Order: sequence, then structure tokens, then C-alpha cells
Amino acid sequence: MPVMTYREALRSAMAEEMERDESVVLLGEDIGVYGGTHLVTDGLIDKFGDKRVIDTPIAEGGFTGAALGMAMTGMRPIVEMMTWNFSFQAVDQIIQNAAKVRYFSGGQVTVPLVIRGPNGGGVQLSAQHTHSLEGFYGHFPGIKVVSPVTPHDAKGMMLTAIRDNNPIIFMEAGALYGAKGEVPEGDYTVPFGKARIAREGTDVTLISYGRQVPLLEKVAETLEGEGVSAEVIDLRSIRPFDTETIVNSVRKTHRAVVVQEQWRWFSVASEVAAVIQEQAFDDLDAPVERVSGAEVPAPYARNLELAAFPSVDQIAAAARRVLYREN
Amino acid sequence: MPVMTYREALRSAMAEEMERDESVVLLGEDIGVYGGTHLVTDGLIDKFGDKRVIDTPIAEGGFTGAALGMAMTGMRPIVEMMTWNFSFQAVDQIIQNAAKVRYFSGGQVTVPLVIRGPNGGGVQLSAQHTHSLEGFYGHFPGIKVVSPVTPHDAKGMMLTAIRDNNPIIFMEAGALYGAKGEVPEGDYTVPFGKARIAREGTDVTLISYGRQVPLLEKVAETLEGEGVSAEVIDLRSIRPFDTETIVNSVRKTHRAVVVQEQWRWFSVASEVAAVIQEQAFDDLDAPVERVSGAEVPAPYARNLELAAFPSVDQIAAAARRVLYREN
Amino acid sequence: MATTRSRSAKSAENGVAKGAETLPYDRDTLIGFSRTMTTIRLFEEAAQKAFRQGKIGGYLHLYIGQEALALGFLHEYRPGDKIITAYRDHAHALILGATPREVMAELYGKGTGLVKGKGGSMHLFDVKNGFWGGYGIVGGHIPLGVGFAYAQAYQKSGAMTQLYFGDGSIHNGAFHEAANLAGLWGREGMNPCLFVLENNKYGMGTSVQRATAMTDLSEKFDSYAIEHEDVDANDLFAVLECAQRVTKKIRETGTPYGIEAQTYRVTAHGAADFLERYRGKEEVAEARKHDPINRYEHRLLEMGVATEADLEAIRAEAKAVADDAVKFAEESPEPDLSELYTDVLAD
Amino acid sequence: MATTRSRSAKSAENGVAKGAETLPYDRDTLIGFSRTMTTIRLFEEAAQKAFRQGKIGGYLHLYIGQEALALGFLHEYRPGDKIITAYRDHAHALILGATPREVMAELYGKGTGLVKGKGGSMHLFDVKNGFWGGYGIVGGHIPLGVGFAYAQAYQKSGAMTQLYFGDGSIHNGAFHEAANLAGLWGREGMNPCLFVLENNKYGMGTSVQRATAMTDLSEKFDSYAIEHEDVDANDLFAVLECAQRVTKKIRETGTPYGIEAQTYRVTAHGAADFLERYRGKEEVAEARKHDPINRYEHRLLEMGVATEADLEAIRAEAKAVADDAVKFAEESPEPDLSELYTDVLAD
Ligand SMILES: Cc1ncc(C[n+]2csc(CCOP(=O)(O)OP(=O)(O)O)c2C)c(N)n1
Ligand SMILES: Cc1ncc(C[n+]2csc(CCOP(=O)(O)OP(=O)(O)O)c2C)c(N)n1
Ligand SMILES: [Mg+2]
Ligand SMILES: [Mg+2]
Repeated sequence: MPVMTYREALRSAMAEEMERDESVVLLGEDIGVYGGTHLVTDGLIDKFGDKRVIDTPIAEGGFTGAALGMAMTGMRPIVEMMTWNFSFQAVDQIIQNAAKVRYFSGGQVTVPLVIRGPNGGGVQLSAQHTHSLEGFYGHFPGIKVVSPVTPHDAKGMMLTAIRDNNPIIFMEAGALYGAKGEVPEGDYTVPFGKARIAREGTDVTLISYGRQVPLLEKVAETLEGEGVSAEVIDLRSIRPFDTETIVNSVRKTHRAVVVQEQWRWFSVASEVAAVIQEQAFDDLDAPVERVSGAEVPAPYARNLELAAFPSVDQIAAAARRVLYREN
Repeated sequence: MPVMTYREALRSAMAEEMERDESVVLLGEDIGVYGGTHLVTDGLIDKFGDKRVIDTPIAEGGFTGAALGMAMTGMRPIVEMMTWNFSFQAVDQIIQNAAKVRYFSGGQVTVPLVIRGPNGGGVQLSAQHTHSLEGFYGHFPGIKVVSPVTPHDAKGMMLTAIRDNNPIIFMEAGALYGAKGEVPEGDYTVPFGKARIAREGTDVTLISYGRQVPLLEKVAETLEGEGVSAEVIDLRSIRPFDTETIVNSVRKTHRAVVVQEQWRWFSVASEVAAVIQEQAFDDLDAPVERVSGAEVPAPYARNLELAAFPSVDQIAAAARRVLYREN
Repeated sequence: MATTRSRSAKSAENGVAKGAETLPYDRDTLIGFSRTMTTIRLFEEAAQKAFRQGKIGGYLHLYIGQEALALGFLHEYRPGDKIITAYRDHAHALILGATPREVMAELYGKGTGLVKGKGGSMHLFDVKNGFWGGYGIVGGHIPLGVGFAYAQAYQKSGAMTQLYFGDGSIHNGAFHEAANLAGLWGREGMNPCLFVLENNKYGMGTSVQRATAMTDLSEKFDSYAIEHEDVDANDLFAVLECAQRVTKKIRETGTPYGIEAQTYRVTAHGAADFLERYRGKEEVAEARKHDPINRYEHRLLEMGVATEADLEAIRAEAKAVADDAVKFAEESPEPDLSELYTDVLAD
Repeated sequence: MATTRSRSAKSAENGVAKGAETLPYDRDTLIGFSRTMTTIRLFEEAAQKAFRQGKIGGYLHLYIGQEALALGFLHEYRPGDKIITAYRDHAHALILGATPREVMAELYGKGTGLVKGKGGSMHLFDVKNGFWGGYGIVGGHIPLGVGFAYAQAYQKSGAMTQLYFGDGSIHNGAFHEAANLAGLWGREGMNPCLFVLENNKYGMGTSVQRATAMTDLSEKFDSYAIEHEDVDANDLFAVLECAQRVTKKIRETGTPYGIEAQTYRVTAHGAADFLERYRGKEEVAEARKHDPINRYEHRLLEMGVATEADLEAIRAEAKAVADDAVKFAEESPEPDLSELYTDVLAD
């Protein structure tokens, strides 16, 4: 299988679908002439022209709303949020319109809209430029939220997203744009709502998504050295997440640790923990542990930033706690 | 003790504090000349003038941001969101600026800002005008979220909010503006972060806040008829909520049902359930049950709307489930 | 930036004053306009009554006194066009072809309603007739309309969008961002969008003067290089003339155009708003003198197109239509409970 | 709406051309201006170098080529005034009195930084010197400045706000909503706010022409009844004259005023942006000819206020200051880990 970067995987999905389907267009800031701030859309304007790769002014609410209008009327737009941090200016469009217009029109309207961009921290962008907003958007019915971490899933899920007839919040692991992986040739899709078992194990289930997944794999290795077999689940889809895979794993391991970069309160990990205790109550040998970002706006200084996000040590310690190997 | 409505309790807190403190001003749409859409600010413009009761254009982002600027520079503004549904247009100001500016200024700035307004559904306002956003805002460090349900707490918590030096998301039970209750004379405050035990009980803990609390009291009565003693907890504060009171109650009852009008995914109930299983794992005799709003945008038709929100029957059934009295 | 600011109201008035023979409408059409406006009026009055009886829930925003505005512009509707507005949307739906029955049933929250009882007054949709909603958040729908217009140009459909919004919403950032996009895209013929600012002088209790220091609202289009003009929207003939001229131009060029349509909200903001401290009774009484239906009827009489008896007949007919709609709504069943869970996601 | 649109750039030019004696500044002040601009320039170059060496993280936006803009307006800063800008904020902080050491340490993320290493380049704050930040979301800070100005008027402080924002941000709804409030509140003297639009011709890779169809940006203030003018912001004397005149007026009237300050971003948008496909090298080379420091130095020489040797000495001094700042930053300790949890909530 060919190897490509996460960035290239996303780009090839968009380019291929644009070839196939004229109704697919891109909108966003500096995605065309500039080449894309993170070069995800690099070269596409040369191929498809400026009516399909539309550079916009800095007006996230306006162009997201306009893209929604296009989506309602026969097109399949893909909006780039330069980073998801800027999407706070588009929340009204995303929640009040995109997520609900199908419902309040009594099903007369369909919204095949993808909103994509990098999410998460890790490169010292400090408070306003560091968010993990999966749970924030995932709270609302009427949208789907996904967050692939491998190049394979990035391409396969982007193709699924473009072909889906609903608003998709597509959160990319910004810190991993340059990471490489195998990507099948040709057209393939990765379905939403199915988690990926990144590593099989029997003693404890480690659950996360996005750029935390490689971290969990490291933790699993560490634990292996201690004689513990950890299963690693990459959720891939956040709303809906794959309850079945999670619960089946916990039925086997009896222990779970949920990890996320986002804050703990009212978050993805809250819901995963709540669901596990609901559906696997009798199987649990320990409370579900959670490891989340520190409850502070993201700091700039490197040492503070590192301390603000889940680390291998923190996660491993949580795993040992649910295994009663440490307190 | 004098009896007054929830609406009057809020108004008297604001009026009294405005008498005491010139830096307190109000901003919002039609809060002055019009008297306030829900008449919460009725009469205040006559008393305090239009420099302190500021009618604004329909620009939630702009006037919330301007109020934030005032809060940073010596004033204590109270912003009325005509309803919290319109606050989606102000999310960027609330999350990116209000919640974080103290942190990213290294503590040089203080933000004594209250944003208040009615929250929740129940009067057929349909999809765009029906939200329960406690969890949505409560996800972010740097703000506090509260939701009083009695006139007593409405006044006491409003006074606490105005005097607090942080951004306060003050969510009023809009459906209960006309509900009456006893309110002490003079100045008193109700602290944030402390839940209220609305009814004591020993067999099961029912937890909610806002307009669901009266519902829980009804459920408790129903259960009493079945020989079950239910404890009802009114959270009052959402971020932070009172973990201690919750956990102590569950240690006693061994069973909990968390009820909310908002959607289930990544919500207040998710976090409450997660925290209970974390901190009272060995005390729980059944999984924590949750009763939430239906996973649909709010419908208009009365029968659909009623079906979309938690009912006495649903909650009672959940309570019986955790008591293993029904399945 | 120089924009030509022709006063179409005036020119239309001149044309019409000469008598019916100079108008490009036959008698049936002229009588039809009367019928449409009167039906809307009586429909709205019936809805108001039902609201007061507690039969309609939520919010209810009436179009009373603004009928000529929507009618004049929507007369230029062609299949493929897309119409979008805010929550004051009954007239738009009715003019485009939704039946009074299904609109009233929607207000009643019945399963036979235009959107199956799921949206209510603020969220009428009738896509088959070009009506793309009905939105409740001030300013929020404006970018959507600009997107519709882009899609229409992209699809080389020859169609256009009519985008309605209130005087209160022009102060919202959404208008600014959307109008800037429209101007930008329009430069290359990619935005056949008619912006219709329904200036009824108030956003709830806030007059235009208390909402902005620059009260000549249509001049705000200048910031986006969008050509614009004002029209006296209580004069149906003025609106018709303006609509015909500007929609032709928009279709030909693919560029947006702005209209400030002058009218007045004679009713309260919503049917639930009883206090009107923010304006005097005299102001409303004065405005009622310019009622668009009265004015139009007067002109029909003047031109000899209709007699008092014709108008009476139209009123009676309209009353019957409104009554029938109410009866239909009252007798219709509630939506099936299973509808709660449909239309959330598409397949 | 008619706004007086005087071209202050021109009038200043006339005044100055006659020679130093007509200027209201003594030699020390004139030399001081040179020192400040040169220090900013060399500070920024040092920061750029450190960024390339990986010693500065995150984003880094430089003020190279725009020095005269902030200097000219901030020369009118008086205690009690409040200054607010976006993320391109080093110059503003330095001019207002933050030391190069604490600013550079902030860029390095050190505990000795201006905001203790918590904010970085985009979030400089120096409240004791009137600098109220340093914000990273385009448009987001604009309403705050309008709020500052309201508070200043309410508190009868006699002070005013200077609110800086970029040409890219004027298309954001936040500008529109805030400017409308400023115009409205200013009508009653409740908004002593100077809007300074830093038009450096690009928002990242998007030129003004590609961001809006109406490129005369300052005319957008007309929509809010905010008087405005343009200034050649690479001509320090023009900026100083304009600043003096308009700040006097703002303080006296409590009304806002808009400036479109013409400059050019000669560097990349951020220090990390290497590709510049969106503009030609010739365009940048041409712009460099209008460098504000060169122009100012040329004038000083022309007027006989300074010699080449004086300017050399200033440069050497500025270099030493920048070097010292870097040394200080490098040697400073990281923030204490306990700082992670402070400053989230106030007591
Ligand atoms: C963002 C937002 N803020 C506030 C409201 C409440 N609201 C509903 S209608 C309205 C007034 C709008 O006035 P205008 O745009 O002039 O339209 P009109 O009602 O006069 O037709 C307001 C403030 C809302 N729906 N959305
Ligand atoms: C809402 C938002 N969208 C996008 C960005 C990314 N971004 C940062 S700076 C910038 C360009 C701003 O240009 P301008 O306002 O002209 O300021 P300049 O950088 O030229 O000083 C963009 C798009 C952002 N920070 N905020
Ligand atoms: Mg209006
Ligand atoms: Mg710029």
C-alpha cells in the first residue's frame, strides 16, 4: 500500500471526490491562492479553479452560513476552519441552522455539509488557539462529529463525510498533519460510528481518539513491560461513538481508562464513563478513570503546556489505579 | 418572609445592588424602554437612567464584548440575553475572551461580568428557541455556571453573581418567572458551588436543577406512595457542582437518577454520573440512571414537545429501575 | 462609492396615476393582488384570535400592514428562485402557494401543517414552491440566502434568490459578513441575490433611531459595493415596478441588489406583546392611514378596476378562506408521536 | 451621510516640508522617535531569528515596516487611556513602556515575561502602562475596546481608548456590531474611541481586493456615522499630526473617530509563513522603498536634526537593547509549574 501523510490523505480524498462530483466545492480562508495555512488544500485551486476553491474573507459565521445555503440547494461544500478555534464565530450557523434546519423544515431540507480543520493543541498556541471541541459540538443532535487519527482513516472518513447527507464536524489531528501511514489505492470509505481497536489486550481498556491514540499505544507498551495487557480503542467517531465496541472490551477487561485532551467537565470522557457504568455495571472491577486536560485555558510556555495535557505517565498511573496496582 | 415571584426576586437583587454600587449597569435588547421581554428589568430604566440600563441593537456578540470591556475596566455589567438561545452569537466573546482573558493576561485583568437570561424550553418555542446550555458553557474553565430554581435562590445567587469577580453564566428558569416563593428581606447571598437538598430521603437520590426540580419533587411524592423514600438534590451551581453533597447522598441511598432537560451526549448528567461512579463506586447498588431530553431539536407541536422532555413517569420509571422494582 | 439611488416609488407613482391602462396588468391580475393581500390580512387576524384563545403556542409574528411588500417582490418569483426570510413569514409562504389550511395547521402544531407541526409559525418551509424558510434567529438566515445565490449561479440555473430581513437585523454581524460575500462574489456574477430590507421601523420595541446612529439603512449596502434603492412598500404599484426592474437586472448580471422597503409594523412585535410603551398610539394611528390594502383598494376604485361591491366580495371570500383554514386546523390531528424522532438526520 | 474626509497625510506633509522649526517637537523628542522605531525594528528582527532557531514557539507576528503607525498614535497616549490591539502587538507594548526584556522573555515563554510566559507573542498585556492586550481572534477584541470607551465616559475619566485592528478584520461581524455601538453611544458622548484600522494590505495571504468589493475601507465607518480619514502611516509626521488633532477632538466630544492608516506588511504574515505565492517580490520591493524608518531618518537628515553618525549610534544602541533582551530571555527561568493553575479565576 502506498504511504502518505495525514495531510495528503485528506487532500487526495477531497481531490478525488471533486473529480467525481462537480457539486463538491471548498470554502475557507487562504485555502486557494495561499495554498492553505496547513497546506491541506495545496494545489487544488490550480486544478479546480476559484469557483470551486473559494478563498473567503475572515468571517467564519458568514461563509459557514453561505456554505450551508449551498449545501441545502444541491451542492456539497466543504468548509475549512483554518483551525477549530475560529469556529466559535460560526457556532450560531452550525448549531442553530445546520444541525436543525432539516428538523424544523419537517424534513424538506437536506444538509450535506462538511466542516473540517485542525483541532487540539500541542504547539504552544496558547489560550485562544487551543481547543478540543468534539464534545462541545457533539452535544447537539443533527450533526455528526468525527476525529480520525491515521492517514488511512483520514482519507476513508473524509470520503464518507463528503458523501454523507448531514452536517459533519470533521476534526483533524492538527499536530499530526505530517505523520505518515499506509493508505489503500483508489476509492474506499471508513464508516462512521465504528471504533477501531488499535491494539488488542485483556487486562484494561484504554479509550481515546485523535492525537491521544499514539500516546495510548505508548502507554500500552509501558504496561506490557509490567505484565499488563492493555486494549487500545480509537473511537474515530465521537457522535455517535461506538458503544458496542467499548462495552464489549470492558466486558472482557473489566477496567477502563478514558483519555482526552479536552477539559473534563461535560466532556467526551464524561459520557464514555457514564455509558460504561450504565451498560457494563456488573462487569466493572473498578471505577472508570478519566485523564483529561488541566482545567485551565491553555498556557503558552512549553513546560506549562506539556503539564496541561495528558502524559504517558499520567495515563499509565490511571491504568495502574484501575488495576489496583498503585494508589 | 415576604413572598415574591422569581422575576421580582431577580429584579430586586439587581435594583438593590445598583443602588449600592454605581459600577453596576445593565445591557441588553429591550431591557429599558420596553421593560424587558420577560419584564425582569421592568422599571429599572426609570430609576437608573439610560446610561445604566442600556438598550442595545440586536448584536449579541457586539454588546457582550462591549460589556466585557466594561467589566475589565472598573464596571460590573449585567448582560441580559433575551433568551440563552441567542447567546450562540456571543459564544466567541464568552469563551474566547471572557473565560480566558484573565489567564492569558497573566492575571492582570479581572472580569466581574454577569450574563443572565432565561434558559430551557417548555412553551413551544421549537428548535431554535429551546436549549439548555449549562453543560455547553460549563465545559470551559474560567467561568462559573449557575441555575437557581426558587425565588430565594434567584435573588441570593444573583447578588453573589454580581459581587463575584468572574464571568458568571446565570441561567434562569424561564418557565418559572411567575412562580412565587419566600424571599428574605434585605441583603443576603447564596454561595456558588453548594447544592440544596430539596427533600431528604434514604432510598434513592434524584439529582437535577432548574425547572426539573419541581418535577423531581412530584416524582418523590409518587415514590413515597410506593414506600420509597427519595432524596431530591437541586444542584443550583453547575460549574462547579457540589460533588460532596451528591456523593454523600449516594453513599446513603446507594442509587441515583440524574435528570436534565438538555441532551444526553456530553452533558451535565454525563459528568454527574461519571463523578458518582468515580467517587462512590463501592457504594452504588445499581448503575446511575439518566433521564434527558429526547435526542432531537425541540419540536413545536405541543404533544411532541411534551414527549421530548423528561416527565414524571419517565423519571419514576428510572428510579424504579435503579431500585430493581421494575425493568 | 457611487451608487445610483433612483426613487422607484416616485417613478411608479407617476406611471400609475394616469390610470389603469398604463399598467402592465390585466384586470384579473389586479383583482388577484387584492384577493391575496386581503386573504393574508384576514388569515393573520384569524391567527391572532386563535393565539389569544391559546390555540396557537410559541411566538406568533404577524404581517399585518406589510402585505404589499412581500406581494410586490414575490410577484417576480420564477420557478427555480429561492425565497428566504426570518420568522415573520406567513405572507411569504402564502403568496408562494402554500395553502392557508396547511399554514394555519402549522400554527396550530398539527400533523397536517406545512412542516408537519414541527416548526410552528417561525419555521414555515415550502420548498416545492420555492420557499426555503422561515428562521428564528435574527440575522442568522442572511448568509444562507447568499449561499443559495452562489449555488444558483454555479449551477447556471438562471434563477435568483430573494432574501428578506428586518431593520433590526441589519445591525447584526451576520448581515455584514453575508453582504460582503455577496458583493465580492457578485463582482464575478456569482450572486444573483435581492436583499429586501423590510424596514417596518422597529425591531421589537427598538426603533431604527435607537438602534443605530446612521439611520439611512440602505446606505449600509455601500460598504459592500451593492447597488441599492428605497421603495415605498405600502404602495403595491411602486413595489411591483421596482421588483420587476431590479430582478431583471439581477438575473442578467448575477450581481446582488439591495432594497430598503419602507413600511410600518402596525401590530405589536409578536402576538404576545401587549405593552407598547416604546411608541405612542398617535404614531400607530398615523401609520394606519397608509395601510397598503386600503391604499390599493382606493386605487382600484379610482381606476375603475373594481367597485366597492367587488371589494366586499373579495373580503367575504377571504374571510371564508381564513375560516376554513381555522376549521381545518382545529379538526386536524396532532402529529403522530413517532414524528418526534424523524427528520433529525438524513439517510 | 456626509463625513468630512480630510487628507491629513497631505496637510502634515506641507507643514513639515518647511523644516524642523515648524514642528512642535524638540530635538530630543525627534531623536527619541528614531530610537523607538529602530529599537522595535531590531527587536522584531531578533525575535524572528530566535523563532527560526526554535526558541520561540507558537505564532509570531512582526511589526516590521509599520513602526511609524503605532508610534504616531501612541504618542498621544495619556495616563488613563486604554490601548487594545490584535496579535501583532509587540510594538504597542514596547512604545507604551514594556521593557524589551520582559517582552522578549514573554516570546520565549519564560516566567519573567510580561504575562509570566502564559500568553506568548499574541497576548502581551501591560495594564499599568495602559496596554490592555494582545488578542488572537480576528475581530474578537474590537467590541472590548468600545466597552473600554463607554466605561471611560461613564466614569467621567477624561480618558480615551485607542482600538487597533487589521484590514482583514473589518470584514468580520464583530467590527460591524462594535462600530455600530460606538456610533450609537458616541451620539451622547459615551464613546471616546479612536478606531485605528492598520491597513497593511493583507490579511494573511488575502489582499484587500480579494476580501471585499468595496476596497475604500475607511468609508465603511460611514455606516455607523463615525467620522473618519486616511493617513499615510509610513510617514511619522503625518501620523503625529493626525493623531494629535483627532485625539483632541475625541477627548472633547466623547465621540468615536475612524482612521484608515495606510501601511504595508513587508514581512510574511507570521514568522512561520515562508510561502508567499499571493504576491510578487516586486510588490514587496516597491513597498520597502517607503519604509517608515528610512523615510523618517531621511527627514531628520534633511532637516539637520541628526547626522548619519547620530543614526548609526541609535542603531548600535538599539542593537544592544535587542541583544540584551534576547540574553535576558534566554537566561530567564521557565515559569514555575504551579503557575499552570493560577489566574484562572479571581477571588
Ligand atoms: C440573535 C437574536 N437576538 C434576539 C432575538 C429576539 N428577537 C426576535 S425578533 C426581534 C426583533 C427583530 O426585528 P426586525 O429585524 O426589525 O424584524 P421585524 O420583527 O420587525 O420583522 C428580536 C430582538 C432573536 N430572535 N435572535
Ligand atoms: C476568527 C479568526 N479567523 C481566522 C484567524 C486566523 N488569522 C490570524 S491573523 C489573520 C489575518 C488577519 O489579517 P489583518 O486583520 O489584516 O491583520 P494583520 O495580520 O495584517 O495585522 C487570520 C486569518 C483568526 N485568528 N481568527
Ligand atoms: Mg423591524
Ligand atoms: Mg492586514
